[in-house]
Amino acid sequence: MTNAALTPDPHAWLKARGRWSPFEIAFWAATLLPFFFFPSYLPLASQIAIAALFAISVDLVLGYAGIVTLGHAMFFGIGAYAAGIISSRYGWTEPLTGLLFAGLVAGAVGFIASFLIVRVQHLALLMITLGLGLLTYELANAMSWLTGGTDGLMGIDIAPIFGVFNFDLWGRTAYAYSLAGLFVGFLLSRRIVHSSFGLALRGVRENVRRMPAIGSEHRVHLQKIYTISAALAGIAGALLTQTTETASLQTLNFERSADVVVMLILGGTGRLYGGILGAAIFMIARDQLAGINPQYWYFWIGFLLMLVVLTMPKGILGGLARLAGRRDE
Amino acid sequence: MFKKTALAALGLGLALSTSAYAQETIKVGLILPYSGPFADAANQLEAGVNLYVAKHGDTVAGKKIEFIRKDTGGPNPDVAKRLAQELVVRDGVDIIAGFALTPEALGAADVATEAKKMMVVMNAATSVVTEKSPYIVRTSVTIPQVNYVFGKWVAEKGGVKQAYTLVADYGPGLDAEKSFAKGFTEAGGTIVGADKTPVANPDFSAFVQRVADAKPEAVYIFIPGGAQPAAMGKALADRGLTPPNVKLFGQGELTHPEALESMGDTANGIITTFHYTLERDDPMNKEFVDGYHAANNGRSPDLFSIGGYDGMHLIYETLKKTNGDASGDALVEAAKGMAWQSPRGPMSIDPETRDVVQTVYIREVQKVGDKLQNVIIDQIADVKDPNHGAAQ
Amino acid sequence: MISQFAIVLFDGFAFGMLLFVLSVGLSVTMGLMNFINLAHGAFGMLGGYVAVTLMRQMGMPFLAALPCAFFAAALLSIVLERTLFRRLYRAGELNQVLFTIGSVFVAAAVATYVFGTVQQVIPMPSWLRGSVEVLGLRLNVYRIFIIAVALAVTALLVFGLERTRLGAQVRAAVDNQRVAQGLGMDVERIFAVTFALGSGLAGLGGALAVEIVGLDPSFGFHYLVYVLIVVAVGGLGSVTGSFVGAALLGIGDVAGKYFMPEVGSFLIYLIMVAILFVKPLGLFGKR
Amino acid sequence: MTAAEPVLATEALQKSFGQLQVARDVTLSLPRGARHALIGPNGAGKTTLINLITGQLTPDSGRIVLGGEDVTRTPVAARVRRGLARTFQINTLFPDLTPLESVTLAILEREGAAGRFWSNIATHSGAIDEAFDILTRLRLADVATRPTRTLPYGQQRLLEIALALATRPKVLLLDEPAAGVPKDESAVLFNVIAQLPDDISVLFIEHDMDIVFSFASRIIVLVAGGVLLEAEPSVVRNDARVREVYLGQGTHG
Repeated sequence: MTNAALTPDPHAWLKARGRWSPFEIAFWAATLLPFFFFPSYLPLASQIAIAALFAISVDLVLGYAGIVTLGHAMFFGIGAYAAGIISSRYGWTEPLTGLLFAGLVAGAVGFIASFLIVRVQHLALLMITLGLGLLTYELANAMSWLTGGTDGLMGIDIAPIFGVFNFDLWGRTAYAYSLAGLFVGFLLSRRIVHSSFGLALRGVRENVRRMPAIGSEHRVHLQKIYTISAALAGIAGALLTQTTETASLQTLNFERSADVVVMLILGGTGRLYGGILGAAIFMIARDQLAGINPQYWYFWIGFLLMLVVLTMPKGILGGLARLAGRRDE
Repeated sequence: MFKKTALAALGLGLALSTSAYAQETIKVGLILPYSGPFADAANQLEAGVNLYVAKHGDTVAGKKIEFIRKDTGGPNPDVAKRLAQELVVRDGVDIIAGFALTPEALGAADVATEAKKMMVVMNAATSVVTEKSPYIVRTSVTIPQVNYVFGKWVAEKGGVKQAYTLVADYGPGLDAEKSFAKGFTEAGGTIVGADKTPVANPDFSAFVQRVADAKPEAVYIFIPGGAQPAAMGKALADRGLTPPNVKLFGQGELTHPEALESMGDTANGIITTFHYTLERDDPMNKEFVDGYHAANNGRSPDLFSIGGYDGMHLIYETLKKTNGDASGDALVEAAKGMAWQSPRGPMSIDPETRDVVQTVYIREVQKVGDKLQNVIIDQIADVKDPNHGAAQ
Repeated sequence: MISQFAIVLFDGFAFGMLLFVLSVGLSVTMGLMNFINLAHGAFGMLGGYVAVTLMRQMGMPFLAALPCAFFAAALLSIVLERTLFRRLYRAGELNQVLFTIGSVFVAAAVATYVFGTVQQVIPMPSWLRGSVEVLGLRLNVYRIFIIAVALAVTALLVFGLERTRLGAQVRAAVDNQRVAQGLGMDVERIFAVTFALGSGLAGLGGALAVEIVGLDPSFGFHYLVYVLIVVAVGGLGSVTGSFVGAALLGIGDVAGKYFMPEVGSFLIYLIMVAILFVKPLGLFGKR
Repeated sequence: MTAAEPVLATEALQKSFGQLQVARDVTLSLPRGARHALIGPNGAGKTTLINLITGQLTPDSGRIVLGGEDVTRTPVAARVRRGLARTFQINTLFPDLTPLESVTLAILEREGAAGRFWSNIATHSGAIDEAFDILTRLRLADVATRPTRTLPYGQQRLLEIALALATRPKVLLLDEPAAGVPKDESAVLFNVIAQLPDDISVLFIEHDMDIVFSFASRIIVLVAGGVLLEAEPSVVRNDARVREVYLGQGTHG
């Protein structure tokens, strides 16, 4: 009955799914283009890379594990402040260790929050993530002795990377640093997505009721990915603090949480590249539209979002995949 | 013939080598929160800028002034920094200006220093702003500037012994509370209670009730402009906390025209401190206000408008003084000590701190005709920010 | 002390009732169609601008402007529901979030273009200004008015849901859409009507809110969070839930700030997280 | 545990939803290698009983003993890891995963390797081989790499069983494995079930009496939440009460 020609080789098939495609290699090569062709856009490119890393962190929980969150700026901001505070209050200016520290702090808070998060679903989940985000914002505002309150944290000073590369006016170092951060974060996420743990997460997303019936402690999975995601978001926040030498309450606010979800859905969830593409499109569109008309640009952003939903319900990457006739994965 | 060509060539070479001198336009980058919750501040500030340009032409010292506008979306220092970088490296601006909010100014300060560009702060009112870069000049106001002397005035001339303070819980509010309390207590007054309201506060009734419970002789209030003053005024009126039952003091935002209209007669008698008074009787101010009304559908100028207007004045006058040299060092040098008559009254730039020095007006809400307005009852000339001196 | 406490309760309750009128429509429509409409607050903004414009430009009295705000929001919502929103009922919650956030952006830009960024002032009639003395308490007349309107809205909604044919259909559809469809009900039509009613109420709430919280183009975003809290804490599809949720939020907010001003601003979020953790469906949610 | 000891036993299980009693005093035991059928009219509480045994529902009173250990309060997933697997009457699969991925996932969960995020899925070659082996046995090898939602319904029912088998169960509870499958296809499905290893104990719910009588070694008749009769097929076939229940209810098949 089994036809050898039709029967797939399971090992080869699974291996192929984790293999780097030429598109991916071309994509990452293309991220170097701004250095040569758009040198005056490097500060923007740097902030796009940071937003993209943040979007990837949200994709891990939202796209791969099905946890819808409206409060992820909480971890972005905690990372931003952690990196800022060790520099401005404790004089620790070395950037790489600062990044790690911020990731650890955000991850620790994420781990604690995960006990709440994995026990609720749907609207309650949305509102609890939103509530925790707002709570953190108010807390940071109240703790102005530590955070600087609404004026923002002052006196952040970041040493040159490896003691050599100073953050310059053109944003060359900032972009190289943010891009490296994004790439490492992406590699880690890609590894997770193509691991057995990534498969388990997709299982949770696809059918949370079935998971216990195959013997899975799915809440442990969810806590683990939530913690990892929080740490990544924290590192994204720390990158923003270090590349701009600023940290403000705006890193924690609801708008940032909403924006990142918007970027992710815009690009397409559950694809890693969706977050990167969404962040790039959203921020470039905003920059260009705001350049044309600083007062009404958000009309066109709103228009774009509505248009994408009506024409490409699976996000831009989903739409592209469909156009290319590829199997929708 | 030959001589002429050589001269021309020489001139060209000179022009190329010092393009900053010879270029035909001067680019000014405006960094403001054009969108988001502070969009109104950006609009009013820009209207002030536009009015100045409309009145004085877009050419100064033989150079055409060109604006490039950038939106921060709110108090985002990271965005403000990026926009300042882009303005410098991509758009090649000569001057960066705007900055309605302190975090915006703090974010961009490093860029001004590194790029050696003059940075004109047209609003952001925290003392520390001008200390963040030697290229920053401020044309607006600082919160301690108007509130420290006001605290003294309330105790000395207002005859108040005890006051309760109620301020918005953010940088400017805390600054105001601190400087008012300092002036007030130094002049012999006592602060009997202090509360802070959340910045995004839809309902003041709980805080006002706390104030009412304390039955203070006087209340000092600082809240951001916009919707809050009217809401605060009404909450106070509900508790009977209106003059003459209790003396009400505050910074000028509390009694802006829209707020007065919404509060109605209960606002009568509120005393505020400010650097700009819409109704101040002065021909220059009248011309400014009339021009503003005409250009903005009858909307009145406010503190943002005057900050933008005087900011442009500073830019124009310094350019005249440097003969069109837009390098940051030259402009800042020219700005130091510059003094002029503004619609707000006499003002100058402190050569030491590059911060604004001006007259502080004490105003009382009174009924003039059938309209409530702020009437100047006292004024204190040449007030500097008290914090800069203290730091030295 | 007792009287001060009573005043705090009164003020909080009045604020809560304002939130109730703003949010009850969203609760019912979300319960009915699982449609996450983040643009709900934008209908409130529309109502506010309609009321302000009618009163200031055309001198219409406040009491006449309120129903106009209701109908304007209801009318626009019918148009949008028929042309746009209905395409999204089966689109998944993420797309609903994206689309409705997009429409709030558009609404805010249009409002900025038409009305500018300035804070709008509503000229209150003199009989709604000031305060009256009731049982030894000085109560703000306008807040009494808001409570009265909210109670009237509640009474109408409860009566409508319990006693009318449409109400019975709505309740059946909230409980179980599939069964309702099986019984031959036109769920889409029921939803369109409910959606219009809910948006109209938001418009009414927006008009009522101007005097208390002001009105500018960011209204749609600003009150979204409060509206969502009321809906989630109260429970989807429950009028009673929204009423209790809104009252709790209003009173909790004001009382928290009165007794513990240092933590007042995040007390409500803490309470919300706690309630939803214990009761994920909200206080009165059924599913 | 001796051979005679049951692999799975329930003792006086009780469960009510408000006034409605859905399990009354259910005492059962399943010896090693059992092929028991659970029958009863609609609403008799068959699926509820399975939910109680697997832990989706918690009994009001009574005990559940699995392999000699009390698991009455043990969470679902932990019971699965102790060898108690089930299938669902309504497909409860992973629509966007392929059968290969689904079954591999179940195996990795069993091995405790599903939490490893640092190595590629392809490195778990033992699990992949085992998954493919299970799929081959259930005649799903050809479609192993197609998304589950694109499979024909009958193959999805087979995947339900494959997922349960991947947990290496000692006890397998099949909730109407052939529900909705045309009669000729359901025979294929039950042939697969018949070929299950002897050491697995099977309890299945089925409406088709022909299938029940040809596959079950023992039949449990459940009526209104209580056990009416537990006996050999021949006894059940001739029991007057059973006939009455079925004919009286007008239930066919």
